[in-house]
Amino acid sequence: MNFDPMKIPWSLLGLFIVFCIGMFIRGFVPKITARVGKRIGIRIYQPWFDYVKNFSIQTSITHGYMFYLGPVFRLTGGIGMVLFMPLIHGSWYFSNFAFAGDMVLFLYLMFFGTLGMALGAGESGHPYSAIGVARGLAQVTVAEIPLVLAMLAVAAQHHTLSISQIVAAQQGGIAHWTMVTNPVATATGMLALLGSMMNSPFNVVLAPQEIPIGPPTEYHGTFLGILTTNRSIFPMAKIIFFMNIFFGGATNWAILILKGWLIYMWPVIVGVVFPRFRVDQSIRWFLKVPLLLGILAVALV
Amino acid sequence: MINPILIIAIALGTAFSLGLLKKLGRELSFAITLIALAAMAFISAQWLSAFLTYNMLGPVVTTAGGRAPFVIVLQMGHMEALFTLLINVMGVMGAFYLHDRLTENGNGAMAVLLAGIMGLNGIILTGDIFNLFVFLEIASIATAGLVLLVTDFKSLTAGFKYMLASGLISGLFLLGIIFLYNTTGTLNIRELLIAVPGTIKAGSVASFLVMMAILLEMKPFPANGWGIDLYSGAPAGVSALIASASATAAYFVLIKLLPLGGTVAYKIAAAVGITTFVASNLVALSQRSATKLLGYSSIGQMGLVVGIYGLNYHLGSKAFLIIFSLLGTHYLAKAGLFWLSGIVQSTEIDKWSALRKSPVLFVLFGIFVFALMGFPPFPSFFGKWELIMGLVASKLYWWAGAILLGTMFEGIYLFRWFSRALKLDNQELAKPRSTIYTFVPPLVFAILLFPAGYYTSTYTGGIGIMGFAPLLFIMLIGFLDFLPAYIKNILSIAGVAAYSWYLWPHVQGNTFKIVFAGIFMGGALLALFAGFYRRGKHLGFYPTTLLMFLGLGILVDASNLMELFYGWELMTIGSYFLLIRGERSLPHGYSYLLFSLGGSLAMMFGFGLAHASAGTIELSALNHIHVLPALAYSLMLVGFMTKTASLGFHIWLPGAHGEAVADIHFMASAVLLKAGVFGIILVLSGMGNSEPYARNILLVLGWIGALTALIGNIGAAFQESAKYLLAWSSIGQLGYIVFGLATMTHLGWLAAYGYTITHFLYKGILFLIIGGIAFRVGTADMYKMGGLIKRMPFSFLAVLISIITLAGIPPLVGFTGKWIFYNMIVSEHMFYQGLVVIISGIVAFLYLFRLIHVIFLGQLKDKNRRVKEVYPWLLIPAYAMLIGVMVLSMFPNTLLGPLGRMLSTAFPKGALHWDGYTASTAYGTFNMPIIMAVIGSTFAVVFLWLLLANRRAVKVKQFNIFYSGEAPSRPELTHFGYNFFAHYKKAVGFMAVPLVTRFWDQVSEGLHALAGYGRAIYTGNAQSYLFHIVGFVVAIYLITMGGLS
Amino acid sequence: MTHIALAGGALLILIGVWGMLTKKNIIRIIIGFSLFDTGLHVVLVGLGHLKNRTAPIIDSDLPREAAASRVVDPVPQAIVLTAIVIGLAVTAVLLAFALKLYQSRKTLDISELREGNND
Amino acid sequence: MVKKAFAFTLILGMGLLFYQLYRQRSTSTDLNKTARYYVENGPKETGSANVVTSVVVTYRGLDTLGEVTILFVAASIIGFFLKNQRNRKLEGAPGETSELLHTGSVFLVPLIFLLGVYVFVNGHLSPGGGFQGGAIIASGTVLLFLADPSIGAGRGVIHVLESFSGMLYVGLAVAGLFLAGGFLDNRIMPLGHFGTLLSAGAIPVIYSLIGLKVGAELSSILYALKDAKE
Repeated sequence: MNFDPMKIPWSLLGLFIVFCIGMFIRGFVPKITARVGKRIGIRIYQPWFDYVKNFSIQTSITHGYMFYLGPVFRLTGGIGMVLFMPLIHGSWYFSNFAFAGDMVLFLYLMFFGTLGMALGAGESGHPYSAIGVARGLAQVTVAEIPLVLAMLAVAAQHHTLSISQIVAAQQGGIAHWTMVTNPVATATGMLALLGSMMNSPFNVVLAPQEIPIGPPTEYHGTFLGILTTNRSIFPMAKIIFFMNIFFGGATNWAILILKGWLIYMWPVIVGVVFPRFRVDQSIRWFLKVPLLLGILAVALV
Repeated sequence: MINPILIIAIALGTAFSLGLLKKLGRELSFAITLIALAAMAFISAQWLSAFLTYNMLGPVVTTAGGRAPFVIVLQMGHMEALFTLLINVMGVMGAFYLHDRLTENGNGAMAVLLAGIMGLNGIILTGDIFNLFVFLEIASIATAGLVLLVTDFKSLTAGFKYMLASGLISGLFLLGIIFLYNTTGTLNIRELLIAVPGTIKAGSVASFLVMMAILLEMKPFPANGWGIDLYSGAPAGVSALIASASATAAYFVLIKLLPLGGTVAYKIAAAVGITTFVASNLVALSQRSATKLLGYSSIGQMGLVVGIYGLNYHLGSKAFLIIFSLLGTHYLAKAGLFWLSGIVQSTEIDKWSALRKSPVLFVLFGIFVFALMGFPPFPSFFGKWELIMGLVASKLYWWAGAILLGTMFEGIYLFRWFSRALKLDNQELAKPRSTIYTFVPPLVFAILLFPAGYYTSTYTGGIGIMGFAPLLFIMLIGFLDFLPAYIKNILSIAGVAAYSWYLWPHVQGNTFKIVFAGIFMGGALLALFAGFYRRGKHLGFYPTTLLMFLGLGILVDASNLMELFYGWELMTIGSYFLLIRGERSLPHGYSYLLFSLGGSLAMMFGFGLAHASAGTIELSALNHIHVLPALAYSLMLVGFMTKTASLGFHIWLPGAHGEAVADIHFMASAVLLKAGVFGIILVLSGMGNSEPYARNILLVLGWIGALTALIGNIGAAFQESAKYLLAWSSIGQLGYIVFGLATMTHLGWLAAYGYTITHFLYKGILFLIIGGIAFRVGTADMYKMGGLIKRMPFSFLAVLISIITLAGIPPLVGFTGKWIFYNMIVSEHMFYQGLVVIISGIVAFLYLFRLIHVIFLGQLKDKNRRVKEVYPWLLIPAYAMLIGVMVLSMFPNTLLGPLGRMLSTAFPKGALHWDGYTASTAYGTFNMPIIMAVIGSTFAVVFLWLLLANRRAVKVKQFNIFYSGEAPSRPELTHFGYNFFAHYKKAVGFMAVPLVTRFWDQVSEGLHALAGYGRAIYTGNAQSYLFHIVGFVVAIYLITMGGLS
Repeated sequence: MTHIALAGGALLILIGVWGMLTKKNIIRIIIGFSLFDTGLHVVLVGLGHLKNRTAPIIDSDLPREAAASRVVDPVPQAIVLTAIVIGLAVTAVLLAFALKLYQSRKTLDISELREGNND
Repeated sequence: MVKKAFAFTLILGMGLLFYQLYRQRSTSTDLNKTARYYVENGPKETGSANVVTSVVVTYRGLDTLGEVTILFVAASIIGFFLKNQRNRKLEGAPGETSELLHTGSVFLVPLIFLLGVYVFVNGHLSPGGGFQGGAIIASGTVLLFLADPSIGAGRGVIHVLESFSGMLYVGLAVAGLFLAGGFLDNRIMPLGHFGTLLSAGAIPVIYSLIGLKVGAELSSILYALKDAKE
């Protein structure tokens, strides 16, 4: 498959839609958690206001060129993930650049932004950013285990690593979804998702209470604007990925939004129910049930 | 031709006349003694040269004008000429060395020496068994006399024990002789040998006694306590004589008389010899006295040649070549070591570090030790090779195994000694005193080892002139060591370039060889270029570096197994000296050498099986071995895996590499480890994966690779030192490669090759830069750095790109490797091993982030505020490799295309399909230029956006951070770097428990305990030694002859 | 004669070895060695003896022609001569050692005449 | 006790070995071919009436040269080994010796020396020879020492004799290479009339040299041991 310049505007459109969905969810979810906690919570459109505010702030400081580049890396990673993800099944317009890569690309591109961000924050010299990164990395090494196993199981099941082809293989009703055809892999994958969505019990990485400052504080204004852009895109990319490989993908935007929202709610719900783990606890947890499930998943293929 | 009997006449005439010459002064007497010995040597030499020039039979010289067998005859043949030459040369050198002692003790002492050497000549020349007994007695009594050149209690007891023991032994000998005469009616050895089958019945006790006596003269285990005490108690120069001249003569007696005992004698000699070799080397393990070690080693070596003689019928025409090469090496090296022990004047091996104060002597020490251990280019290398080939070809596996085991033991203590001498502090030790008399003999013998090696190789074949010629260049560099480093650097680069020019036509057209030749030679050039950053002389660096690269070159160039092994061993020596240069490298360099040695021995056995199977040592012998194939391939793999530092054999690496400086670290990690990969590829190509045993081996190998990757990466995450971190990381990376190869699939091998090359590049960058930083900052501990991005931006950029590559993050080339792995894992259903490999890849993020963050980011320390950027000499090669990384990232097909084509011949199935820049397998696809373009343009757009929106960004000071309203002032307090992954350690620290290290420690302890038990028999009491001798005779008598009466 | 010589020689050898193996005093050990050596010489000569024969010296009683059937084997006799001298030399050197050892440690006990604990 | 038991076991083992050794010996009642050759050809070839002497000095002359060497080596060793003590010789006053011994020695020593000379000069004719003669001479030396422990005279003579006789011996041996059939060939001199003193070629000369040498070596050993006494 060759590169077609017309892909560019369509991909940008898809990206924008994903961004909007992300912005919406980022307003909606805090609202829900607040309500669960018997609080009123923010307005749903609050993220948009914040967004505008961030880009309007006049003062800006930098600690060095890596500090400057950190957010760029971050956002590039997030956007890249969306750009290589087929959003809508069967649609040439919203299949983006999925032909240039597969699940493996997606998996490793995830780290592109993380790494850049970590480095940028690192240059600020703030110890807490380094602590946060250390925690995140430690946790992700084990959270990836079930994810990788689930992916391998699915890829082996469908005889392909290509996300588009996996989606294609699941068409024709819910009975063809991986969720049904390979429930163990799906369960494994969903447990892995918990580890990367920065919700309780796995959010000690950010630890909003204990570490009230850190990257988002050192990064302010425009930098923060770039980062919040990413926070709307990056989780959505992940969610869409899960949707594509486990839940049959989406044939139109409505389904995408619905499924995306449902998947997004899974870690949120778990997060409000369960208390937070320390990093070493979460590592041990991932090495128990999710690991066993994952091994079962590949063993069953 | 000069009558050989004049050897005896000259010696005796001189000895007797010395009494009259007392008045003329001792110096003159000494000169006369030397002249006499030289004349004796000359006679032997001219006979030997005659034998070598004309293929003639040696004369039988009768005495007394009578005819054989009724008069005593002397025989001068090839062997006799050679052996007497050895003895007489040793006589000259030994006397020269003993100058001070001899002149101090007077003409009597010189006469004793002359008589002793005469006796040894007589032993060799005589054709009469009783005459032989007489000469033996002369030699032994003279030996006891020479021991007394220094009369302290030690030499007194040593001499006394020796006299008692040899008295007892020669009594047995005499008893045997007289009964032999009684049954055969002759004393002429030739007649006796003819008479043996006819007259002497099987199980003749007389011949048994003769045989026991000659075996006991070789100091067999355990009846050899007197021998060990003699070696350690005698003055150094005398021990040298005993070890070289006496032992050589005694060995000749064995050659001459063993046939008297019939076939059983050979069996006994083989068993006794090899047992002695293994046991005395084992016992020596717990020994700390240099002279005792030398004693054990001498006894062991002689045991080995005795054993080989016992087995010589199995070794065919090569038997004597093997014997001569081993005996010759022992002769030269052991004499040299004993001589050195006299110069050092301390028996404590740890005190030998004083020898470093005389670098030339130390070099000699090294030459002797490595020659003894059978490293190239010394004769014993060829001898040991032929020995193992021969034994294995004759299916004498247990014998070969025992010999290798004994060699390993010997290596343990010799290398411990050498390493400690090389590294231990010698500040407070006095410089060893050497005079012209004590200096020349070891020098001559060390130099002789080289032509001896070359000469031996002309008989074994296998190694061409290019195995030796470059060594001359390296020696030249060694002689020029007094020059400043940059001059030697230029010369070395020229040398490597010349060698590469020579190598190119040999590898052209062979992708496999091009890849490795490129890594080895390219690595050499880059490393040497980086070497320009050094000031001063950098003593000893260039010869050893070049030696290592020469070894690697020969490895690639090898057309047969022997060349391969030759290159491998050269590389081992060179790399050992490089790795042990670090400040605290002593234990690590030592364990590196031991693992290498063990690996080499295993490999040699494996090659032996290959040779036995194919009947040739061409590289094709590795294909489809059918003699014990599982063992053969496993041993070879184990051998090569000691260099790739795979799990179980990895414990040497972190320390050895972690203590090395920048350019050495680069060579050791980025280049050297690939030699193991080269070997594994060769072995696996030969093995294939069709046989059931092959599949089992591959399964194990795959798990080793995967677990190595995991353990290596987890280990790296917990290091505080950047260099140790990189070292552990190398272990992990090599684990991927081994895993890839073990899959025996197209994709697996593609990935392995890809990793081999890219690891060279990105790791090369990291080693050079991190090493350079450590050099600038003065420590490799990361938490002591921090914030260096401000001072070293170029370094940061290079490190950033290499860690992105290493981590496999798109769009750089490292991703290609990961992608291939995933495809392979899914298509081959290798989920479990694959999972471990993938997880270790993710674990790599831990240490990579730590590496770059703790060094470059965070807070800049006060003392580093003025630190300079890394030397351009290091940056330039690093950036050169960076360009390589970028090119490969953009166009991975330039690399993977040719590799794929090469692999398709071996693995036609599952190849990577290329469509333009799109690579695809049955499962996945990727198009690197598009990925690069998408990510690149996104990055550019976002960056521009940020620039636009953030024009007014102001650069702020270091401490301008939000810190609970406080202004931090001490960077140490806000730099998070120490014990970075504490939580991770808490959770998975059990993976980093050094179980393997503990295992090897316990092996070592066990061996030492065993050695301790063995040593308990050597009480130092002369009477116990007599017990051992009588017991030895009686025991062997009962075992072998008891049932025959 | 021969039997007695051989048996006696063997006995001397065994006694000598016994002495070397069990006596504490080094002088006694050397005596043991001497006995051992002497036993060897006895065996040597005894082995060369032939019944009812005389010494191999040609004189008026023993014409050359008859010698071969009337003399004993001359070879062991020649050999034993050499062996005796060698034994003498060895014993002399051993005694010299004993002397020196005694001088340096003032003891003749062999178990005390060793350096340190031998390492 | 354990040690003795061990030793006893080993002795038993050796006894067994001897038993077997003896059982395997040749019980022929004839001379073997080597001995026969010596007896039949020795007198003719060497001119020595004493066959043993012809074997010792000629046929197996190299053994004898070696054996002289051993004595020489032993003497040299003991010489330089015990040398250190020489200086202390005078410290302890030599004990008084009996007048009888002293007078007797003056009378006996020359006779003993003479006897020794007789024995080695006649070595080729009668039982005896260089070693025996040398030993007798040495016994004379012992007598001298007993009579006068502090005696130091004659050491020089002994050394000269030691070296000189040795050199001559080797010289004669080498002369055999050029003048006769080989090293140590006694026929460098005319064989003379069988059975007389001046017969057997160089044998009497060599045997005399051996006698002198042995006597000198033994005396020198005795000297060294004597001086080593405290």
